[in-house]
Amino acid sequence: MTSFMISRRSVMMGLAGGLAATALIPGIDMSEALAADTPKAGGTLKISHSTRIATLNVLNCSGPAEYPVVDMLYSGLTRMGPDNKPMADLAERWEGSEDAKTFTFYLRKGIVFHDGTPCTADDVVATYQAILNPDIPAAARSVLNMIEKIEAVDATTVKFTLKTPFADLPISTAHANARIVSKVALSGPREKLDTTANGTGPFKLETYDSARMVRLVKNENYFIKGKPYLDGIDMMLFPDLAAESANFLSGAVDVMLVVQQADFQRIADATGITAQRIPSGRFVNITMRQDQKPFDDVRVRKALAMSVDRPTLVDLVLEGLGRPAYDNLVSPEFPYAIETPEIAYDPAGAKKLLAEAGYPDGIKIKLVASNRPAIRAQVAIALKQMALPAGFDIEVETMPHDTYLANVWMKGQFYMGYWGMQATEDATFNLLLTSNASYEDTAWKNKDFDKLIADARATVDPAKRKELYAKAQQLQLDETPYIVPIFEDILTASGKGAEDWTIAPLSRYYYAENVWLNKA
Amino acid sequence: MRNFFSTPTAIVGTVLLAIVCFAAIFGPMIAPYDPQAFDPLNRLQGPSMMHLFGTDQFGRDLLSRILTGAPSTVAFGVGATLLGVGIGSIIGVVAGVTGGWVDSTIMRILDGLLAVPDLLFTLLIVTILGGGMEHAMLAVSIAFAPGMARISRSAVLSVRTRDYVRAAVARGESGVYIVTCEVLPNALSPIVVEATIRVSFAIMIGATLGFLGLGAQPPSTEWGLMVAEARQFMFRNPWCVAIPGLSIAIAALGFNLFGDALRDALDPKRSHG
Amino acid sequence: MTRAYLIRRLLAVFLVLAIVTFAVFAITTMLPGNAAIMILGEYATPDAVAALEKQLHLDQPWYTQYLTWVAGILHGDLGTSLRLSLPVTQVVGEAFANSAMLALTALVVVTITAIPLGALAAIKRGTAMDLALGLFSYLGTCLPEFVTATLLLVFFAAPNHGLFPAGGFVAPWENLAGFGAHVVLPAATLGLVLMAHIARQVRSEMSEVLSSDYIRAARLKGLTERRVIRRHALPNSLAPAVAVISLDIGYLLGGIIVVEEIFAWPGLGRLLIYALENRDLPVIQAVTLLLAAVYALSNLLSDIVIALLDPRVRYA
Amino acid sequence: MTVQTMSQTVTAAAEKPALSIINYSLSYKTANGMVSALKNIDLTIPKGKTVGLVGESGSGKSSMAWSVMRYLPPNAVETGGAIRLAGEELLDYTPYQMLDIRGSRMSMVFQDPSTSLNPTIRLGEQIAEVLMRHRGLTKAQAWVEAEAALARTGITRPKEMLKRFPHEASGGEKQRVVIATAFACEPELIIFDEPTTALDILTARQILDLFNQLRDETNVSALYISHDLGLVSRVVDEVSVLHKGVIVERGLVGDVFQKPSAPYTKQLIGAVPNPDRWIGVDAPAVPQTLVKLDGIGVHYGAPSKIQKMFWPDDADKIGFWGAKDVNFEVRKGELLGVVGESGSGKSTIAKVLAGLQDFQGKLEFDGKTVGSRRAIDRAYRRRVQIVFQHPDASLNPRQKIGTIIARPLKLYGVVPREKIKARIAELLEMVRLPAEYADRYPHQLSGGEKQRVAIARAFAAEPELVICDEVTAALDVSVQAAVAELLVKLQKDTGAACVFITHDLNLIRQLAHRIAVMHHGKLVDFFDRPDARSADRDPYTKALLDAVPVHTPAEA
Repeated sequence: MTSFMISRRSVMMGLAGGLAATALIPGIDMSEALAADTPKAGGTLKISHSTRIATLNVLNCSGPAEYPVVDMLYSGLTRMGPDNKPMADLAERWEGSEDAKTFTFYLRKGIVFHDGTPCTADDVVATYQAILNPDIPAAARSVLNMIEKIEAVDATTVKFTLKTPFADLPISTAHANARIVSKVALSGPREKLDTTANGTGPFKLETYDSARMVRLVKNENYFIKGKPYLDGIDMMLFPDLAAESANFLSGAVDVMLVVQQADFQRIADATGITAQRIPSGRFVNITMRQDQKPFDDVRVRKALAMSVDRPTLVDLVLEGLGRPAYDNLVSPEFPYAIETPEIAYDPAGAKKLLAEAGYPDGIKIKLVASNRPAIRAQVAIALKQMALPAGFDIEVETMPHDTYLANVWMKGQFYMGYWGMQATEDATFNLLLTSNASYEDTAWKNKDFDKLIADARATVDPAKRKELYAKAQQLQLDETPYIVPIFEDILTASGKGAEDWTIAPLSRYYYAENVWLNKA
Repeated sequence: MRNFFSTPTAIVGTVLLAIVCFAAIFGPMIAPYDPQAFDPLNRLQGPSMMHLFGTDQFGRDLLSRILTGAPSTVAFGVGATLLGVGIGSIIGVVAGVTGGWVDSTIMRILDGLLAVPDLLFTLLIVTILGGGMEHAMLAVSIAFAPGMARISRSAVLSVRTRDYVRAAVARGESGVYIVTCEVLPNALSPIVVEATIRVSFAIMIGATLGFLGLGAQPPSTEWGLMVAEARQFMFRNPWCVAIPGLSIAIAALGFNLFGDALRDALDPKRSHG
Repeated sequence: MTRAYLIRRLLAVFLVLAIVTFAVFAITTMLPGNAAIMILGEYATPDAVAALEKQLHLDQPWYTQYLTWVAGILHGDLGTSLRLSLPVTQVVGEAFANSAMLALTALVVVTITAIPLGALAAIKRGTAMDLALGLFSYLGTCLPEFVTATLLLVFFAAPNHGLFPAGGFVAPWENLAGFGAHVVLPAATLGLVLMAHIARQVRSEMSEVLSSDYIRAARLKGLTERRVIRRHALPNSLAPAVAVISLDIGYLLGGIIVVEEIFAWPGLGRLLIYALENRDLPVIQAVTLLLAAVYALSNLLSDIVIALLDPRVRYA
Repeated sequence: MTVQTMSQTVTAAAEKPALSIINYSLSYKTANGMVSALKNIDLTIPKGKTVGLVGESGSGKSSMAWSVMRYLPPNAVETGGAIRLAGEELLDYTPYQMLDIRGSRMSMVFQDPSTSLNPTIRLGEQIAEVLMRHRGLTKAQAWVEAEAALARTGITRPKEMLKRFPHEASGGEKQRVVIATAFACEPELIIFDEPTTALDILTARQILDLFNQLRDETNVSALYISHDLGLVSRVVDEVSVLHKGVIVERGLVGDVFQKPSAPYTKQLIGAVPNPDRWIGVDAPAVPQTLVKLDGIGVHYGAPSKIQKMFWPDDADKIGFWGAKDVNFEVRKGELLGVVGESGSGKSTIAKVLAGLQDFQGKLEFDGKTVGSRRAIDRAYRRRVQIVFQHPDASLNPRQKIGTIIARPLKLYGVVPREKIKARIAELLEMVRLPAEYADRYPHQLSGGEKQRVAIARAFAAEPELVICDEVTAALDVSVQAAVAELLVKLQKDTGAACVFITHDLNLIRQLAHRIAVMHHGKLVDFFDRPDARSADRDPYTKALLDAVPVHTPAEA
């Protein structure tokens, strides 16, 4: 194991001090930590990414490389900051009622879309109505479906009325797919949203070539004066990871949007490169269907939980670039996260537990993993090895992603899940664990848990919510509906002269307006 | 099939083939380590006394993985080819023997299928079937069938006009006898030769599918997959891509050389080296 | 080589393509999963998927889809990419142009090197150089592209001290030097296999010609070796070489799939893989059809060239 | 002139002979050691004379040609002797020097003009290049010269011919081009390597005449290599007989023919078919018709239904007639000869009779009428058997001789199963092959032996009609005779009728009772053997008869 301690330490040393800080105290704006001197304007930033930008449709885009682009092109009412708190975006301020059932957002004055037409409350209303319209594919609907009605009080004031109390609305409005589209665009043929963009973001669309490059140029009328610093951004596609890293290291590219764990060390050590680990709540989870044997028995789930050597897993599959998780979907970044007790790797204990559960000679079972991203299969394979002494005879079946989606996902008994960090505890639990969660795939269905989440949702007082969420998390830890072995850091890197580049722990927010090129 | 071992082609081919087959049969037994066992302390090592071929990203012993991967790789190549040859030559022989509109229809359709590049064809089918080793094998064999049909057909046709077949016809032999006793035995050798050479292609296509994530899947030790998995570590330890890559080449080379030697031995007129 | 012959051949090509269209369509409609799920991914909400399916007309029966598709082709309209929501003609068109640049570069380089090499090997039969070529050609034919490509990357595109970019594409009209730098490795990968194969074929053809009666006759006329080779032997071994090359184009079209994927070359091959992963049926169909068409036509072309090279065929 | 006097001319060396080979020996390195090809050859060609070199395949006559041309394969080893061209020792010349001698001072005419001309180069250039190479002419001059050279070979429109490609010229024309090329630089010596073997009878005759004519015009010295003593006798002054690499006899043609001294020569001459020496069976006393061909026609590449449908008028233009209304009958027990040049349709008739070819018209066999190929039943097929030209192609290489011969026995149930083995032995014995051959594979047998097996297979069915399609064409002279005699013997024993198809008029006149002559798919003549020379023969028949050399050696 030692070799990993070393490698990990050297990573720390290899990085700017500020980064080490972020690794410990989350929530500090990277730009301050890393700023070398006062920003210069001008220059074009080249960003490499390995997945296609297949669509620019802000309402339902989902690609890892599509999020940064829509973040640059569009603005929402609110936006999540590096500290995981909602910050002002189009709305300079907002206020919610005591019962958390009505919210009012006040837009900045004189915002204009890229085509120069003003962006008013009507556009906001139109956008939210589109999101809520079941005939329109919209990814943000699940976090906004509590909205009952939305109206434009005046040109710059929007009022939301909710069916149920929901204190986190300003966070939901920051959802990456809830950014404001012009009323005109929405009334027109919606396909146009896929290939064109008329937003209010810091950058305008110049060319869209999904096969090679998406070129953005500075939005002179951006509502924050003096920003963005850059004249333009080129999003360059490198489907082959080796090719991407090689081009980045050669300096042909300024920013490598996503760095693979395998490459991180090498890239971090390269001169002039700033490699960043941003601790995040992104996690791998092992789905165990609980309406059938063997996982209907909590002891079996706990036994499996005890058969995972989490720190080693972090070293093996994340090259140490992550943190062991202990089956709590809520990572330490969340405001209401509880102190999660560690679960020691204890095959012997697990074996005993299995025996108690009525499996004295172990369990033979098939674990399915999609081949995308590779981490799913890697964790599965590692798990197979680690759980062997505990009496779990796991056969790993990796399958192409499409086959997985068609045949296993949401249906299978035992498979690998992989989720990005959600904006709130509420979003996280409503994504997976509550009985009516969007991707309820364990059949855990715990009424008490549902109630706790519902109550927390309606509660405004932070203290009360903290308590409720603590209970919910504890309940989750007792029951182990999922095994969550690791949290994966977000890894990105910027080359010489590319300053203030960072990504929010939530990902999906990139603050490209702050980035500047420090080139002579 | 006189003095088969006269050419270097034959000797080298046979030797390589012997090595590959040996690995395919005894590989798993003689593998020094469990091919799946992790060794977190020795990841991405170069060759050493402890790990002759070095280790991969999980510290798994490459030699052991290559050896345990051999059976599936060879089985894939041979299996896919046999299946393809089977399907293909049946179609081809039927077409060649019956002739007439049956023949021309079959040939038209084959032309159509042959116009689609092998790999592309295989990709399509394997995506339909949904990845995995068995499906990949089936896909390859289907992709092979048209080509084999062509070859076996022309083999049959070339034999059909020989005098000894004419003599049989003149004797009033039954069609079955003519096909089974006069035509097939003599049409066989080109088919066999082609099959042997195609095994090497099958192996390569199989590896390619594994590489593209459509063939074998982790934690399988299929060689193409090994290259794919190790690619992102290739700059840290070139061995973990080079070793499986070269293994594929050697296996393919073995069958290819052997096939060519076979052809030369069976058909001395053909002059090439 | 009459006009009638040409027309007959062209008709044959179209027949083939007709068969291909049906086969391709049949195959593609059999593909599991559907574009809607693939587009929205596993993080999409079910109602979003439903909505998208409606928007993409995935709910219609296959024959309606086929007929509309064929009708589209005849009007030169290949539909709209489900995933990229761009006209397929545009997407495929650009990709085709890029692939063509790569494939042609490889093909041209290979042709001008492989033919002389093969001929030389045949003339210097049994010498070390002949042996070397034989070895090389076997190795070339037995290294799958992805292995060759990976090894080339390790050796020539290693970070910091790499000679060539590890991937990507620069349009020649934007920056010719850049294009050159980017095309080297992928073209080399494709070239290695082709060169191996073509050189080998030329060699065997050439040595067959060299052992023919009329070459013997030419020598016994006291002609200089130079003339015997250049005027008598080469032309006769060229026609078969062309045939081989045209057949290898089929291989080449398969090869670009892998090579483009590895070297991030925005061509048909990568487009195809992307389309397959995303169940983008219109694109899959278009690409397959296009590749088949190119193959069929290149064969036709080669037949014509052969006819021009060989009088026996020309007047047949 | 006798052997002694010839050697005197060599020693006298009053004028240097065009070519003198002295005590020359040659062997080849092979997998199983050195194999001697030529042993102590002495051969002299005086200026302006033509010497024939006669031998069967494998006698080493071609090796002789290559030695003289200094064009030997790498595994050839010259073990002493001398080869002198006009006194100059060729063995001393470097390959480079030979380049200037080949084509200019000595040239060669090959057996098969269709393979010895480059298919992709116009005939004109192929002649001209020699002139440009050796006489330093410009392209223009060379082409003019070429035309003249071609004209000398009697080609009617040489200018056109020069512009053609080989495949656009007939065999005879091509051979003329080759000859023109050989004579182009007025060489001192020309080697003719079986120049007529690949040609049709009439064409061969013309080429021979041409050769004689050119020889008289140019007074060139020539070495004429052939397997056909009869043919050689018409062109050469002296002849040497080569057997297993040794010259067994030499002398003036007449002498060698009249009183051959060497036993091999005797045998060779005995084997040469002599039309006047009847060896066939006696004609059946009462002629009974066995088979009757009634308006038999075969239309190759006949138009398909669709073609008939759309272009009915030019349906007849499509394809060509392999045979058109052929009528004749075969009598029981007789031997009917069918003669014709290649493409005359004689083999087509064979295929029709053997039920291998769809035909129009009627076939009457032993009273029963057969309207089409499909109508031919197994009974007919048993009673009519065929033997093909190429023995190595007509035996299935993957079956043992025993199996091959047993097949008809089993198929037709000729003899009860348990007797088959014995019967095979008998049959082999009938064709003068040892019984143990039953366990051998075809490739272990010589050409003649294979043909015997094929014949045994045919007679195993105990047929009433045996069709022999050029059965002797692929065999050496001596073997040829033996096979012919075997056939006759079998006919005697079994009383089967035989349709003997051949291009060799001499041979057929030794065997056949009646002879049918075919030309361009038509039956042009049909006569009893004795009337071969009678005046009312068809002109084509006459031409054929005149074309074949007839020589009357003393009965050896």
